[in-house]
Order: sequence, then structure tokens, then C-alpha cells
Amino acid sequence: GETIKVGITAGPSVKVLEVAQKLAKEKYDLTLKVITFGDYQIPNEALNAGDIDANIFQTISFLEQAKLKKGYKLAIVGNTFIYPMAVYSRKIKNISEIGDKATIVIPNDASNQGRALILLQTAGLIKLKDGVGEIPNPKDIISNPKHLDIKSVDAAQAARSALDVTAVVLNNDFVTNAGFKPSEALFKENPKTAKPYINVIVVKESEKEKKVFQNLKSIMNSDEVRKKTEELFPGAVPAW
Amino acid sequence: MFLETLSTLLDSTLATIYMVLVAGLSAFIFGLPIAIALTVTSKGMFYENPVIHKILSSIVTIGRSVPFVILMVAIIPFTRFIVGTSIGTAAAMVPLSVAAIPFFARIVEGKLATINRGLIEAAQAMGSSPMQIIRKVLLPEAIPGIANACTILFVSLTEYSAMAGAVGGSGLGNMAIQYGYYQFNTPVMMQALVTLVALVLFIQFVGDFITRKVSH
Amino acid sequence: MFLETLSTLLDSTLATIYMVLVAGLSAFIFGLPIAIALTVTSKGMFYENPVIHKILSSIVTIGRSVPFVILMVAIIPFTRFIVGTSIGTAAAMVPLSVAAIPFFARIVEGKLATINRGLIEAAQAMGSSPMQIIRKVLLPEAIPGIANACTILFVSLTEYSAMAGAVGGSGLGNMAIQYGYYQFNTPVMMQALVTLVALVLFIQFVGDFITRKVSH
Amino acid sequence: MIKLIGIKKYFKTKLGISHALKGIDLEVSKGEIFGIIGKSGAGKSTLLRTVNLLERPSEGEVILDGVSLTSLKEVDLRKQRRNIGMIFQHFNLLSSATTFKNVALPLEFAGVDKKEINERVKYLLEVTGLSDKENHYPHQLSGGQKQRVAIARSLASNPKVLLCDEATSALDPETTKSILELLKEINKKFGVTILLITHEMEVVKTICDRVAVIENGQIVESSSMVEMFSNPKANVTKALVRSAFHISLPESIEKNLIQIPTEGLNPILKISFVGDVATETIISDLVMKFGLRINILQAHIDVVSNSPIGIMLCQVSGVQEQINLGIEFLSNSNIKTEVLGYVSGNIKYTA
Amino acid sequence: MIKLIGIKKYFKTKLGISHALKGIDLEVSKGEIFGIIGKSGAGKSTLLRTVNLLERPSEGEVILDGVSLTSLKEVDLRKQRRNIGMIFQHFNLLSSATTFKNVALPLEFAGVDKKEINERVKYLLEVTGLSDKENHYPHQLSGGQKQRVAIARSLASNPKVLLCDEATSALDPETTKSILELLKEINKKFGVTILLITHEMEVVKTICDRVAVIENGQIVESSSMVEMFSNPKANVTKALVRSAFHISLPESIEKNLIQIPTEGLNPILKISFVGDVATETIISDLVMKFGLRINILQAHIDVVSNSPIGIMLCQVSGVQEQINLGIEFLSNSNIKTEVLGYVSGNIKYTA
Ligand SMILES: Nc1ncnc2c1ncn2[C@@H]1O[C@H](COP(=O)(O)OP(=O)(O)OP(=O)(O)O)[C@@H](O)[C@H]1O
Ligand SMILES: Nc1ncnc2c1ncn2[C@@H]1O[C@H](COP(=O)(O)OP(=O)(O)OP(=O)(O)O)[C@@H](O)[C@H]1O
Ligand SMILES: [Mg+2]
Ligand SMILES: [Mg+2]
Repeated sequence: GETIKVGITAGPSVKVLEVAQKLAKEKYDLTLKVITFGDYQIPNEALNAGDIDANIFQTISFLEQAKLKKGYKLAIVGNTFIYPMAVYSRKIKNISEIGDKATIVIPNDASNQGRALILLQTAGLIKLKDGVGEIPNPKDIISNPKHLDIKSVDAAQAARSALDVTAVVLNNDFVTNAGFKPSEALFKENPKTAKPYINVIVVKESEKEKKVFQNLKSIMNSDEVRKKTEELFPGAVPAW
Repeated sequence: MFLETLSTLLDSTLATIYMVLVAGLSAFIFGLPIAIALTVTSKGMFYENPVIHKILSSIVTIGRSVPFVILMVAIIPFTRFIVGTSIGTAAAMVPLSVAAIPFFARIVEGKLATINRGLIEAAQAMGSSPMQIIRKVLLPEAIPGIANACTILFVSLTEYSAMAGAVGGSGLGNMAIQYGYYQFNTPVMMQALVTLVALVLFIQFVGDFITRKVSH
Repeated sequence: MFLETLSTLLDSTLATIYMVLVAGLSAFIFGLPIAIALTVTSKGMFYENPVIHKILSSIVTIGRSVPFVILMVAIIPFTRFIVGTSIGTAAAMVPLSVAAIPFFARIVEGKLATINRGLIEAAQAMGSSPMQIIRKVLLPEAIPGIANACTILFVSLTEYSAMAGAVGGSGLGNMAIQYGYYQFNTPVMMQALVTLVALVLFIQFVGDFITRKVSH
Repeated sequence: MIKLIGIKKYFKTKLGISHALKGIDLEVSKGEIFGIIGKSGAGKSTLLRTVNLLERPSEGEVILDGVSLTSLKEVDLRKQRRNIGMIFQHFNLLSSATTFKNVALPLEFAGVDKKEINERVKYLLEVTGLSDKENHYPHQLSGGQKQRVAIARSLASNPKVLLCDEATSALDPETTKSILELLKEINKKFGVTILLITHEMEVVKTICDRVAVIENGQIVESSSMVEMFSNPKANVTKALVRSAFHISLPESIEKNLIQIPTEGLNPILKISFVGDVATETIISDLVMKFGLRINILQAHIDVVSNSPIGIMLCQVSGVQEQINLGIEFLSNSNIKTEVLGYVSGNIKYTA
Repeated sequence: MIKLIGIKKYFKTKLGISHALKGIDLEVSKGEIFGIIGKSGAGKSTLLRTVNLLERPSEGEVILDGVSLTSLKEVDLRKQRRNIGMIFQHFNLLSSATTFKNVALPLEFAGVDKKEINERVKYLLEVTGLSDKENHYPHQLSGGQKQRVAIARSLASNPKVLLCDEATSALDPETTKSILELLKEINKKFGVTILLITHEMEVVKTICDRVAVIENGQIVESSSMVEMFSNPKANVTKALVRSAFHISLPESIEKNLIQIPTEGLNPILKISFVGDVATETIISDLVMKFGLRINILQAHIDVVSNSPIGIMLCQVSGVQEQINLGIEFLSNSNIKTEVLGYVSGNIKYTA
């Protein structure tokens, strides 16, 4: 049968893709070759250059940025999940307890960093510059009444640093690993307004009509994949 | 554009210098004795001891083989103990130092190995103690080599300090990656890179200058 | 558990060895001439040339200062030209080599600097050409130093090969990071780490052995 | 003072085991200047290095001033070594230290205070003629200057025993003389025992009390200076003495030598002797008693340990009968006389 | 063959400029063995090193076989250097190469084929007595063995000019002799011009045709061997010659010397001479014509460049008047005679 290379980023989603691989083989005699990247830029770069056939790791907003800045000819063939982001803490029980000069850790990859900042703004902790779009960075904070020390760290590191800081903003990739339950979140993203953060299956613009990607989409949107995802990422919301 | 990021650039530069200095200093303070221990326990030297040498050598090698992120995670409790937190520039310095120690030790060991054994013999013939040989013969003779090793160390650390970003530290490398590379912001990236390169060239220049000065 | 990951472990080990060998070899092939060029253009040597020396030295230093991920991205077109793809283990080898070249050059330069100038004079007195001095004096005399530099290079590369993960390559370091750092899977991480450490100790052991053998 | 008992030393090389010392027994008394001579590669340096255990002997014992060094612990050995100065064949100067610093090194090791170090070093540099090179680094010094730094360093800590490996090999005769005088002086003044290796027979003659000849890792002869020069036993010793007195007929004469005594030919005699009255007897008596004319071609008459020692090559002319009587007379006077051959007429070099 | 014109060399150090050579003019003819002597630090090594431009002179010109080396391009200089063998004071052997490899090096540089290299190296090792050390590395060799490797190496490529810096300083007299014979042989056979530095006057006497004395960076004397030994002009030269002939009264006699001639005291004479008939005159005539008895205390009579040269210290006894006549007679015979002093009775060393 056919073989396609699918790029993802390192993390628990590797497990999800294992389920997808099995499914693809069974249903479509399609071989999914999973390439795991330890970086957020290269999967797009590689896809654009044709080194891979599809990638499943980014949100809509991140893709838009990448296309805009790099001129990639990429297109979305389907959605996967929204992995809601939330604020967790080992030190406090309520978001209002965040005190003056408290340290808050957020992920440092561009997409999640911006999303976390927007989440903190929604929680009323900071204010961002108007019109910064969907992936702002800490430089865009214009008001920080509590003098919060917002530190961007590697997503996997954020999960590990909960002990050292007042609060952490976690993607639900790492919630379980950090020893939290989604129910313990102090403040959650509203999945309804989190449209830009829907994770998507991306392929080359020129290939988006190909049958095989429709198949990929239906695999990623299958029950099996959903089950596995929900098991690994409690709180993940299907976005198809 | 440029002015906007100027303060970030300044902060990052300072953070880099700070990290490189502190980690470099720790690597020097701990790495040098290890290098000396490796040297004096090696074959034909006054504290010849194959067992201790092998063990020490293996520890150094292992220290150099563990990927940095893993090392960083593995020593989080230690980092927390030393600097009170596991994130930020200060926290980055701890794994950076820990990684630099065996690296520096290995390079200095190589330098010490080239010292003429006749000099050590001469010192022994004078009835010097091992400590005296180390202080009055090994180290003075190796000074140009050690200066060169320090240059290599500092340049390597400058590059390595980019890793600080993983734990929320700042620095030029991290600035180039976070604000430039990940945010598709080429000008910022170039700013950071140019500064980084300038810094590294400066380190190399000063290091070479010192090495020349201390060579006879 | 163990058996499940055994094939991954095997793949990763092979990938690591593959990368380290190829990158090490390129670093050797390109780094050695650079080290020699740095040496022979330095002060007091037969091709003394401060301008070329400074320029070369700066290039080497800059090469060592650019953070790896940035380097990796910057040279993607080159990588694609060399290996035909920008992803995977093969693609990782290119930036790995590029990063290793200046590193190796710098270390070997340090080794070459310790060679007794009297030997070069002796060769010059015999009417040897610069090439002959390099081939018959500089290199043979530096062999133990170069062997030691190779050990340092290979050990460093083994650690560095963990970076291959960024471009979707595999390897032991990447395996440890994937499973350990990102997936919090300690047993698999330990498997990878232990293998990595064993590999590195083996490299160090062989390297030390060879260094001893070629020393007189 | 120094006693070596059954010292053996093997070196393991890829080409097999090389026996550098094959069982050396040696005793050097307190206050003695003892020379070790021998051909290149005989094992001299190796032997000297076993005395302070820089080279641990494979077998045998080293006793210094009644203390068995070979059975001492490291710490105690170190203390003993403070009393032993050593001059290395290859100098072994710290390249990173100035002349001053190099000489000061043993004093620093011994913990001597700054002021004293300064005085002592200045004095030693003065004595070795290096005062103007105080702040030079070894690579800025000439070969002989380096050697003098090594000598000054070895004397810095007032050692009781001094081991010298070719200590004057790089020095011109004048400097050598002044260094030898210095060694003699410290030997006399402070009773320093000196064990020295040299290939310069001049040095041996000038300062040694006793001498041992080493060949192929073994001591083949050990005797007083006079004995060695007057009556060398081993072949090596003979060769060394001969070369020290470098007596040999010029080629131009040698090739004209006739071995059979013939009328009209004058014999060439080689006359060797030790002890007093010798020269007077030879010259005056031969001339006066036998009416011979003596043309000295080459002569080396020297005073070794207060005893004259000499070799002469001379052409004797006169009545054949008287010549024979003269030779007989010399032999009876305990003067070794050898007829090397005969030549016609008077020898003129420039002929 | 070698012509140095106004060679100056300065070294810049942190302590200021040091003038190692202060304007040297020197000419060495083809096929000559030319010696350079001088005290330690005089500038000998530096001078030698300017000949093949290892040390580029700060000023001056070096002409070799009609070619001005100082104005040659690197490539051409290299070609010229192939014809110049050099033995370094510190040997400069490759530590990574065996004895064989070290000696083979200049041949490899010259692109000689393997078989020929093998033959030539084997021959040279044979000649220098190193055949059994063929596969040893320098650190496994004794000092003298290293020096011999350096000598063999310098001869490997059949140089037209040989520069030797203390080429026998680490060798015992016998080995020295054989090396000097080797040098003399290649000088004779192949007309190799040899410029050699040495502090061993013995070496100078044995092989040099001419000699230059360098002091403090300047040539203070340059003459034939006989001239230098018989009539040294500069003070350094005098001192060197004196030390070469190491003639000095034993202390025990010196301190009993009385300077005023007195009845019953016998004078001690220092007699120096050059050229033929000398010794016959001194001895036979003094004894026969003046009825004196002569007791030679020390003597060195040598043949330098085919000319006898000598110094004798002797005690003369006899009738005072005759003694005076004798001294006068000697002086008239162009023999330098000096009365050092007077002692009573016959000298006995062992008294
Ligand atoms: N690189 C240098 N820097 C400074 N001074 C130097 C340097 N090389 C030599 N000299 C000085 O130049 C002078 C002459 O040195 P040179 O080596 O020519 O002496 P030499 O006559 O060969 O003495 P020796 O017989 O002791 O070998 C010495 O006083 C020495 O200190
Ligand atoms: N480390 C070593 N390995 C192998 N052989 C060695 C070693 N050191 C010395 N030898 C050999 O031992 C012998 C004695 O060496 P040693 O240095 O004692 O000679 P030496 O009498 O001092 O000669 P020289 O007068 O030439 O300095 C030599 O033949 C030498 O080759
Ligand atoms: Mg020796
Ligand atoms: Mg010299």
C-alpha cells in the first residue's frame, strides 16, 4: 500500500499516533511513518520542502503565523483536538490568591506561550498590547499590576517546575505527568473561544485534495484515536 | 525595531555573561582539581593508581555523555538546593556548571599530559611533596595550556548557555531562539546572533591574548 | 517493557554510532586541515600570516558560537544539498558535522601548539617544504594529542547527537529525551541512558587505549 | 655515605627487556668526590638516577648515610631527597620560570623564607656567572647558561650529597674550571659528597678522588685516580685513559715506521710512568749517562691526585748500543718503555 | 664556501633588546674544517644558526657557495638548505620516530627511494655505533646515543656543508674520537666544509684547520690552529689555550714558590714553543751544554696541524750560573721561557 510520512512533535502524542498507525494499516493499508521532531519550526519547514507529507502538531494560529512569515504553501486538511490550557498550582487553591510578585511559569514554544499569555489576560492578571494577534510574547504585556514574574520555559520543564513557583500554565499534554488532574485547574481556557488553538492536520497546499489525506483525517478523527487521546490528555476536546 | 529590543538585548547579554562567568568559574574550580587528580593518578605519576584513575575517568566521561536536558532534569533537586529554584537564569547555571566541569577537566587533563616528565622528576629529586609538585611545577608549566582550555571552555559555555531557555533563563542564545527563531522574527534573531558572535569573538580574543602573555 | 523497547534501543544505538562516526569523520577530515592552517599561520611559524590567522580563527570561533538549533535551520539548504533531505538522522549529521569541525579544529590546534619548535627548525634546516614539515613532523609528533582530541570529539558528538531529535532523527540521546524528558517514562529513559553511557565509556576506553599505544 | 648493593635495572620495551644495570655494588665515602666514567650508553645516568630512587632499581638496595632509601616510605624518602642535590643531563628547567625562580625552587620546596631565598639565589647566580640573566626564561638562554642554572639550582639547598650528570658538558673550559673549583670548594668547606658522571677525563683528573668505570651495566673497575691512570686494568679503562692522554703518532710518522731495528734508524719510544723522580731520571739520565739526544714528539705529564703521571712519545738518537742500554735502564727504573718502531733521521713535521 | 658579512642579531625580550651578535664577518673556505670557540653565551649557537638562516640576521648577509642566502626566496632557500647538514645543541629528535626514522628523515624530505634510504641509514647507524638501537625511540636512548642519532641524521643527505653545534658534547672520549674521525673522513673524501662549535679544545686541536674566537657577539680572533695555540692574542683566546693545555703548578708547590733567586734554590721554568727541533734543543742541549738536570713537572706537547706545540713546567737544577746561561740560550733559540719562581731542593709531590 501507500506510505506517508507524518511529522509530530515529541511528547505523549507519539502514543496516539501509534494507534493511528495501526488503524491506517488495517483500514486503508496505509503505512504511516511517524517522524518525531524535537522542535516546532522544522516540521513545517520539512513539510513545505516535501521531506514529509503531513504534520500534526500545531494550532491554527501557529500555522497562520508560519505561513505569513515564511511564506509556506501549506493547508489544513482537518482538525484534531483542542487541548485546553489551564492554570495549575501546588501553592494556592484559587486564582485570586496569586499575590504580588508571584512567579508564573508558561510554556516557551511560540504558540503555547502566546496562548498562555492570553489565558492570563482572560484571568485578569495581565493586559496585553492591543492587536498583538494570537501568539503574543511576554514583551507584549503592557500592564502587570501584580508585578508577576512570568517565565517561559520548555513545556516539559513547566510540568517539572510546579514546586518552585506560584502557578504554572500547562497544556494538557503534561497535566498528568506533572501530577495534576484537569479538575484541579485554577483557571481554564474556554474551549468555545479557543478556536485558534484547534490542532490541525497540515499538508502541502498542492496536495490537500489527495485522497490519502482524507483517509488520514478520518483516522485521526476515529473513535480509537479519540479514546486514546482522552486517556492521555484528560480534557482534550475533539474539534471535528 | 532595534531600539525596542535593545533592552532585551542588553538583558540577554548580561545574562549570558553572568551565566558564562559563573558556570565557567565553577567549571574551573571543580574541573581543575579533577584534571589534576586524573593526571597524578595516571601511569608513571607519583600517585599512580589505576583504580582511582579509571573510576574518576569514567565519572568524567559519563558526566560528559548525558544529554544536557536530561542532566538538567536529573539534577533538579540539586539545583533547587543550590539556588532555591529550578527555573530561571540562576537555575540554568547549575546544570551548565555541572556539564562544564567534566568537559573542562578533560581538556585540562590533556594539557597536563604534555608537561615534560623530566620536570616532575627534577622536583621529586628536590624532595618536594606531591602538593608542591602540583603547585610549583604542574600548574605553572601548564598555565598557557590552561589559559587555552579556559578559552575553549568559555566559548563552549557561551554556545551552551542557549540551553538556559529551557528552564526559563535568558541569554543571547535563548533570545535568538525564543524571540527570533520561534517567533519568526529574523531581525531580532540576527541582533542576538551578532551580539553573541561579538561576545564570543571577544572571549576568544582575550583568551588568545592571555594565552600569549603567559607563554614563555 | 524491556523487550518492547529493545528494537527502539537497537535502532537508536545504531543511529547514534552512525551519526557519531560520520560526523566525527567529517570533523576530522575538515577540522584537521583547519587546525594545521591555524597553526602554521600563527606567530613564528613558517606561514606566519596574522591576517589569515585572525580570519580563520574568527570563522572557527563563530562556528562554535552559533546555537545548534539555529545552525541547524540556517544550513537546511546545505543539508538538503548534501543528503537530499532536511529530516531524519542523515540530516542531523550535517549540522552535527558542521558544528564539530570548528570544535575539533580548536582542540587539535591546542595540541599542535605544544610541539617543540626545535623539531620544526630541524626540519627546516633539512630543507623540507612546509607540506613535508606538516606531514613528517607536525602530524607524527601530534599523534597522541590528536588521538586524545578524537576521543574528546567522539564523546562530545555522542552527547551532541541527542540534538538529532530536533530534525526527527533518532539516537540514544534523543530516545532518552523523548521518553524521559517529554514522556516521563523513566525506565525507557534509563535504558537509553545506560546504553549511551556504556557507548561513551567504550569510546573513551578505546580512545585512551589508542592514545597510550601511539605515545612514545 | 652512598652505598649501592646489587643494583639491577631492567627496562621493558616493545623490543624486549633491556638490562641497563646488571648488578652494581658501589660505596662512596663521606666527603669524597667520586667519578663515574664509561662509554655512551653504559648505564651511567641510570645508575645515578637510582641513587635518589628517581629510577627505582628492579633489584638491590640503596643506602644513604646509613638509611636504606629503598625501604623508606614516600614521606621519609622525600626528606632524604632534600639532602641530595641533582644536576640532570638534560637540565630539566621549568620553562615557565625565570632563572631566579628556577634556582629558588628547591628553597621554596623546603619552605625557606623569602629574604633568605633572595640572598641565596643571588649568591648562586653570582657564583655561576648568571647575575645578568636573572630574569631570563630558559628559552632565552644559551646551552651553557641553562646548564649553569641547573648547577646553581642543585646547590641551592645546601645538599649533603650532590649527584651530577655531565654537569659541565655544555661549558667552555674556563667556565668548566670555575664550576669545578666551585664544586671542590663546597666539597671541602661543607664536606659535600659528590657523585659525578662525566665523559671529560679532564674533569675526572681535576676533581675526583676515586673513580669507577662502568661498561655495559657493570662496574668493571673502581680505583683511586692514580691507580686508574697509571695502571688501568679493564680494556675500557685503558681506552679511556689513552684518550685522556690522546697520545698518538701523527699519521705522517706512523706510515714511515719501520718495525725492524736497522743501522741508521732511530727508535721511537713510548714511555709511561707514575710517581716522583720519574721525569728527571728519564731525561737527564738518558742524556747524561748514555749520551743520547731526545726529541719529544708528544708528551702529557700531569699531576693527578698529587702524583705526576705521564706518557711521552720521543725519538731517541745516538749510538745504537747506547740506545739499547738506555731502554734497558728505563725498564729497570720501573718506567714502562715500548719501542713503537724506527724512523730514519730526525723527525720534522713540516718536512 | 661560507661568507658572513656584517651579521648582527638582536633579540627583543621584555627586559630590553639583547645583542647576541654585533657585526660578524667570517669566511670559511671550501673543504675547510672551521672551528668556533668562545665562552658560554658568547653567541656561538646564534651565529651558527644564522648560516642556514634558522635565525634570520637582523642585519648582514649570508653567502653560501656564491649564493646570497639572505636574498633568496623561500623555495630556493629550501633547496640550498638540502646541502647543509646541521647538528643541534639540543639534538631536536622527533620523539615519535625511532632512531631509524629520525636518521631517514632528511632523505625522505629529499625524496630518496626506500631501498636507498634503508641502505644509507643502516650504514650511518653502523658508523655511529647505533645499529642495536635502530628501533628505539629517543626517550629510550642515553644522552650520548641521542647525540649520535643527531650526528647520523645530519650526515644522511650527504651535505656539502655541515654545521655542528657541540656535536660531541655528550660523548665519551672514545666515541668522540670515532665521531671526529668520521667527520674528518667525510671532510677529506667528499670535501665537505665543516663549521663547528665546540668548547672542547681537544676537538679543535684534533680536526680544525682554522678557528675563530667569539666573545660577546664579536669575533675577537680568527687564525690558523698553530697560530692560535702558539700566539694567542685576545685575552679570551689566551684563557682558552691555557685551559686547553691546563698547565698550572700544583697548589702545594705554588705556595712554596719564592720569587727572588737565592743560592741553593732551583728555578721553575715555564717553557713554551712551537715548531720543530724545539724539544730536542731544550732537553738535550740544556743537559749536555749546561750540565743541568731537568725535572719536568707538567708537560703538554702536542701536534696541532702537523706542528708540534708545547708547554712545559720544569724544575732545573745545577750550577746557578749555568742555569742563567741555559735560560738565555733558550730565549735566544726563540723559545719562550719564563721563571715562575724558585723552590728549594727537588720537588716531590708525595712529600
Ligand atoms: N631567544 C632569545 N632571547 C633572548 N636572548 C637570547 C635568545 N637566544 C639567545 N639569547 C642570548 O644570546 C646570547 C648568545 O646565545 P648563544 O646561544 O648563541 O650562546 P652560545 O655561545 O651558543 O653559548 P653556549 O656555549 O652556552 O651554548 C646569550 O647571552 C643568550 O642569553
Ligand atoms: N626508558 C628506557 N627504555 C629502554 N632503554 C633505556 C631506557 N633508558 C635507558 N635505556 C638504555 O639503557 C642504557 C643505559 O642508558 P644510560 O642513560 O644510563 O646511559 P649513559 O651511560 O648515561 O650514556 P650517555 O653517556 O650517553 O648519557 C642505554 O643503552 C639506553 O638505551
Ligand atoms: Mg647519560
Ligand atoms: Mg650554544
